[in-house]
Amino acid sequence: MELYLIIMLALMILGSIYSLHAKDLLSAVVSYGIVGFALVISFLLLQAPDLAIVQVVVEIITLIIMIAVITNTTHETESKKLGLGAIFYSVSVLLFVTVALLFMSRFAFVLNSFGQHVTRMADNYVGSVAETGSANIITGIIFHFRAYDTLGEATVLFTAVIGVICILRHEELKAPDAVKIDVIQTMPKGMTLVVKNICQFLAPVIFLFGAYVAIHGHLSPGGGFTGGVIMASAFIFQILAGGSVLDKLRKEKWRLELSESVAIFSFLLLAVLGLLIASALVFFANFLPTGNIGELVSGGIIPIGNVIIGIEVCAAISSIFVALLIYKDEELG
Amino acid sequence: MIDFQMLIIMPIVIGVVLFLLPDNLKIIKGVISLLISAYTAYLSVMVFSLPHQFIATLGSINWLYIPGFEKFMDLKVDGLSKLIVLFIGIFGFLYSLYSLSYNRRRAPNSEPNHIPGNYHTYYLITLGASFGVALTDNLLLFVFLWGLLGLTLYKLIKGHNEESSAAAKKTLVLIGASDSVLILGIGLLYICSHTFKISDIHLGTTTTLSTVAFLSLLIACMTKAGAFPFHTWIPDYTKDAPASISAYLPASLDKLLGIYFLARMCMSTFILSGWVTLLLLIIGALTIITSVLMALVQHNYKRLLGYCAVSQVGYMITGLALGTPLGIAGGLFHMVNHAIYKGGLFLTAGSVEKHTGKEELGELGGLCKYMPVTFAAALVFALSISGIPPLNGFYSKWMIYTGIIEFGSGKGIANQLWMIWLTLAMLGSSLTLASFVKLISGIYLGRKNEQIGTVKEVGFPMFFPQIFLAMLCIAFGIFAARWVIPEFFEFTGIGSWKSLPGLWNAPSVSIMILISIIVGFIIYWMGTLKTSRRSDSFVGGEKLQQELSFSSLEFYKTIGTMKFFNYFYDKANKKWFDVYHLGKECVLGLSSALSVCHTGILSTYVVWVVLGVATIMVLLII
Amino acid sequence: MNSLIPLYVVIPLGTAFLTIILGRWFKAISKILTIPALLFLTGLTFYLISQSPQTIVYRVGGFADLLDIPLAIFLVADGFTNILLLIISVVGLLVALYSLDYTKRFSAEEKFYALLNLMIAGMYGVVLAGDIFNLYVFLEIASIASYVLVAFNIEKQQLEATFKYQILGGVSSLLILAAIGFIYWTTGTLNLADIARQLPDANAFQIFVSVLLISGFGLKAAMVPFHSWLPDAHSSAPSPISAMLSGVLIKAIGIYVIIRLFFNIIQINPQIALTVTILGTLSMIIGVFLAIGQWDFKRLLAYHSISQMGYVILGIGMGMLILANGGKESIANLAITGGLFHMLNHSIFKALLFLNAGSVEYITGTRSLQKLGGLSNKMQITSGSSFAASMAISGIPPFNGFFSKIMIIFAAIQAGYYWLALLAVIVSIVTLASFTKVHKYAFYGDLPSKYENVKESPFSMALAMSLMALLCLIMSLMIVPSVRAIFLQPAVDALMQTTNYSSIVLGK
Amino acid sequence: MILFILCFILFVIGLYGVIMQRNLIKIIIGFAIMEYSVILFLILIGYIDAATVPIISESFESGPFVDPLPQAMILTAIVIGLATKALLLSVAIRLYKKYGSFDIREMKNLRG
Repeated sequence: MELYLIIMLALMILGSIYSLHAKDLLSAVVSYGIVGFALVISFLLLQAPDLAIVQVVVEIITLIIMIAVITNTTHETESKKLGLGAIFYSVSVLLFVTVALLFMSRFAFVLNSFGQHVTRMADNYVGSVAETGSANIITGIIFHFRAYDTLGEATVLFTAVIGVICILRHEELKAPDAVKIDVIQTMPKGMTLVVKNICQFLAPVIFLFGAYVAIHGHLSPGGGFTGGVIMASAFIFQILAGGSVLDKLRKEKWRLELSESVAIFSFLLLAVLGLLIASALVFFANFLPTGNIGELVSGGIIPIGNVIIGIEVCAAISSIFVALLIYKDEELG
Repeated sequence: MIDFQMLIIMPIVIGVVLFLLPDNLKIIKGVISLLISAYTAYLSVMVFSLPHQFIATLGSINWLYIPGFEKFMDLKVDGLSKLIVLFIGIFGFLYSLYSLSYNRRRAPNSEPNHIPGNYHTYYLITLGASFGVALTDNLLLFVFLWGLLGLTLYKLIKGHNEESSAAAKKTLVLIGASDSVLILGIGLLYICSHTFKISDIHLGTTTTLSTVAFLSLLIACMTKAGAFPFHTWIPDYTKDAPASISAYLPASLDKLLGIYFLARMCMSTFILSGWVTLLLLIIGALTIITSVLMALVQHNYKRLLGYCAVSQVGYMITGLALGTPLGIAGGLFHMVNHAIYKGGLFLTAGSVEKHTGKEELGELGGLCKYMPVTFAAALVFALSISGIPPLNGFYSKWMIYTGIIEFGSGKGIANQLWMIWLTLAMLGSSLTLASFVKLISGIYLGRKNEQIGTVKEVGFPMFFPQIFLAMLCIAFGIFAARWVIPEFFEFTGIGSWKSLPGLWNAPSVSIMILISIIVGFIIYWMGTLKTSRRSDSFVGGEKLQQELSFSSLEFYKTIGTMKFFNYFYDKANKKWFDVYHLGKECVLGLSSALSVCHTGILSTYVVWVVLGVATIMVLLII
Repeated sequence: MNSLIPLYVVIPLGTAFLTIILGRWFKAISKILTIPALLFLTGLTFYLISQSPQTIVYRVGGFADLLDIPLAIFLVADGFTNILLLIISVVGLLVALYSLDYTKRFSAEEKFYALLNLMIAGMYGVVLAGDIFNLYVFLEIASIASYVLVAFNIEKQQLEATFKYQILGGVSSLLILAAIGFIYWTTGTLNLADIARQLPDANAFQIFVSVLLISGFGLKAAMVPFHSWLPDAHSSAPSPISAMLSGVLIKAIGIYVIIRLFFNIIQINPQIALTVTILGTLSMIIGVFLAIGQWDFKRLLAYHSISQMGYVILGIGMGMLILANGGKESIANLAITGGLFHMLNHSIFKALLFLNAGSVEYITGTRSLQKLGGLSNKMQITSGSSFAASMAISGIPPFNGFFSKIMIIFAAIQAGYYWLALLAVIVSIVTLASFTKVHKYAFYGDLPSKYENVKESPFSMALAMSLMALLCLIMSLMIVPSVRAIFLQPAVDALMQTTNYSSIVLGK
Repeated sequence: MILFILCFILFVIGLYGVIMQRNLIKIIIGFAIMEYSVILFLILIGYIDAATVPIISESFESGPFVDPLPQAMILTAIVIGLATKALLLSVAIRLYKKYGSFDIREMKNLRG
């Protein structure tokens, strides 16, 4: 078991070294993908299927975005070297590594070694997860005990999406709707017919699968985030394969933005409802009956939260992608 | 029993109220300010009649009462502070009167006057804060009000062009820096004495801490009063500030307060050791000589007055440094005298400037016919500052000289060197005379410059303060021996005047004064020698006055070409002796060196982070 | 009253989300929502402070502790938190007020307000967090919102600045996350109060974690040598955002957490205290020397933020040092009070200075001091308020900075750190010099002919600046013992009683 | 322990990439690698020998589970990482338009 992990880590190290030294950006990105997928396998080995699912989809989406960026800009990397500065930098990093390792060696023996972890707070979560009605302890934690964190997490994603949209917005546009942009560039017509057809068939299936993962988040591995990312990937595939016109993309972006904010707002409302409904004025109270473990309708607000977050994540990630496409059309096309 | 707390509270409160009034009510503001300053002048006279060692607290005023804060609000009236309060009151009233007319719009053909906005607000706040500084017995309240004075000083000069804004900047930086040093000194003082009550502190300057504390406070006093090497803001300030403000702050209040605090330090707070005395004497002597040398070569009369104002501070510091009753009394008396005649000189300068619009000596001349009263006042002041008997300047200088001679009989390095202090002080006096002959002849004598239009005598509000101050000069001089000086001793509690009967009639000192007067004229004559020859060939048999007016212009060149002086003037022009400039160069050098390190390259920044983490680790691993 | 605590997060978040939802149809919704929301929160903060100083512990979700181990995420509001809540609310409100007119030239105005609200929510979340991972999450919200806001106008310099800011901010986030990992490794808990109980006594491990935390949060707080992102980001951002970043963000997500962690959570330790003090001193000196050479108005201000934060850290670090070495409590009290007071003051005057710079830039279109001049007659409110703020930052009476400066210097002297006192004095002198420079070049001197016709900036900007200038004066009152007892003393007590935090929060 | 050391090495490689690379995309990659190493580190901490996936199930005996808390944390961290990367990439693509290249060395308008 440890051996497999070591191999995976070695793979990650090799992948990252290659990725940083590749001349061509595309190969750098691809070998970076290898690192990510090795991480997914490590997660599986470490008994973290939820993470593995999220990571694999996040990895794919990151790669898609990166490749989209690269294909729209350049593959080339700078050939110039750093010269004398490089020596200084290397020495500094070496110094840091030496000092850090020395330091860590001083206390390494007091820490629990790998696999000997002693839980404390987590005991409580595991012990009381039954009251949440969620079979998946992680979902129980993130939507029940630490739902507040999840609100924060969803907000981070929301913020980033607003940020990406802001940064990629059309520069000349001084007021969002006052000026009509004259660049009516069409997207490429999409991929070949075969791909289009397959995608048209596959995308709803993937989407459904994502929805399933989100809805069953409290029962099986996965949850709102995982499901949301999967749904987003379905959406992205469809756009990539089918192609789209700028005007349509803009409408799409707005719809996504709206559904994202509505979703996260309803998550906040869900939390505030707890504040209003629960007798003790509790923020994030799980005010619905929790039911029995293993049933679909159980876990109180957990499944609702899962679905809402699923929608939010799906819309968020899709709108990042759509924003990139629109940017490409408006600024580069 | 009077509410003399009102001295502090009322001007500040009314000042803030004036700040809220719209700016176009200038005349109303001026009248209000005049009324307030008249009232405070009245109060200050009342304070003068209070018993010694009178104690009160600001917190006794109801609405100002803050629980737990009373101990910071202690006020104490003793002889020294009474004296200061009285003069602040008088000056505050006189200059307020003067400003009424001075601030009005000038003749249409002259430049716009540069009266800063909210003039009266800052004027009144300055007044209140000055009273507070003189009266407070708590170091924290003291530093608060002291700092406030620096602020108003800055706001009372209008940065209307490059030069004046540079002057304002320099002033605030130097004053603010000295305030920060003052805070350091007060902190150290607290460590040594465990109290903030000024009257409870009696420290020897024997330990390092108390010496550093003394030096810090000394720096604050020196900057405020303007002593070498922290004086450099004064000439710049006086050149560009309104004349009423130059008279008000750098010439009068700042001197009074700076020297007041120094006197307090020397008299009660600290017991000076021999080295400190020596240091003070060196500062005093250097201040006298360097500034008067600079004053000699100025051709802007306001700047010239600024340098002379610095030079006189040297006498005060010398007097106080002696530590003998005579020396301290001389220093304090000189402080008062100086405030009177230097304030007066600035007022006359302001009158001239208002009516002619010119600030250069070379562009003026022959005004004595057109402005006789101003001329007469200026003459009195000039004679007084040069130490001509029987005016007041003579008596205070005379006391300081006598003090030095008496001081020379003691043991110690500083005492042994008494001849040097005496010579330098007298030389300074001669040079002062020389520079004032130049000033008077440049402005008032000689032929009128054609470029100046019609010139009238000033109106009453400007005329009265000048005359009043001139009368004071004369009165203090005439009654000095019989009444003023003995009262002075009584008042400040330095000792009894009658205990020193032998010194008063010392003929040697009188002779010295005479010598210095003669030397002064000789220096001036030497300076004019070359040029008068040239002007002879130019104008032929014209009047002597014309030669004089010419020579005052050329004076700089004559002195400047002397080899020895030449070197120093050259360096002075390059600001080698300016603490502010030197500090600026150092700071900017360091700044650009650091700035080069910020290359704008991300890698470097990340490396800093990495190295920073490593360094902290290394530090902590040990 | 306890149940009002979540509102600090809920209201700004709700405002942000609603702004995006409705912003397309109602342009003004962002403004209509933001100002009342922040006004309400400001009022709430004053209400909290006016209550008797007690620590409010709020368990999100209402889960009771099990076997003495916390289950829920805690929100903790004690005296120290209240100060930060006050800063965020007041500065946030005034900056939002200022933005009303300032952002009229922006595109995507509603997103600006949404992001501003998100940033504020993130900061509230950080200061209220009683759980280290929750703290991290909200820190990320605030950071990411600030990354975007720095580049809001997508200008060349802004993008460059935000990229550097993001990479360095990302590195700091990773350091913090790693530190959380290390803490979790040994303690098995995330609750701050529980960590305080569980973390072993001073040893190599604890110091290592401290190093990670110091560098992580030091990066967020821009302490030298982790400061390099700050001048770029703060000077390039739109001015209201610069004001938020300098006035609030570096305090809420940097200084606050450092102080909280090293006073209340990790046992006080002379070595760490010394390190923090050294870092503070370094920042103080290097920041100010870099500042004085700048010709870019906002860059000069940005470097001063580093320097002034150094002042704050110096005061508080000295307090920590005295406590750790078992020195006199009264001196430590003075030092910490000075530091916190200065932090409070700095948030007002530095925000104001950035708003002034923004106003000048808004009117003249440049922020290069060399191209400006003579604006004091044309823009009286800007120049007057800028004067108040400059004097406050330079520590000239009667403005608030004077009192906090004097407190820190006196504390240094009384504790026997004479050199630190001397350095503080030198820094204060150079600060004064650089602000007189600003005044000389921007507001005094000759007016360039192209600015003959400029006018004062629009109403909401002028109003916000005047209010802040007034605050610079009014906050001097905090030196008065009775006022200090309400605002500052609870915070100082919370820090001074270092070990009480966990027992109060955990209820025993 | 070797796992943790390898994890640290991965971190250092990422750091080295951030420092030494001139290309924005590669800097982002280096940054992402650092992030992976930290994420992996947290999960490595939470692993318990012979423990199962933290899902309660009736079909097989439940527990002992691996520590679920780091997993919950990392789920959040991954999403945050995605958000950060997306933002970085969008800034990079904007920068490319302004500067015409991905070279960080050319982006030094802000200095001093």
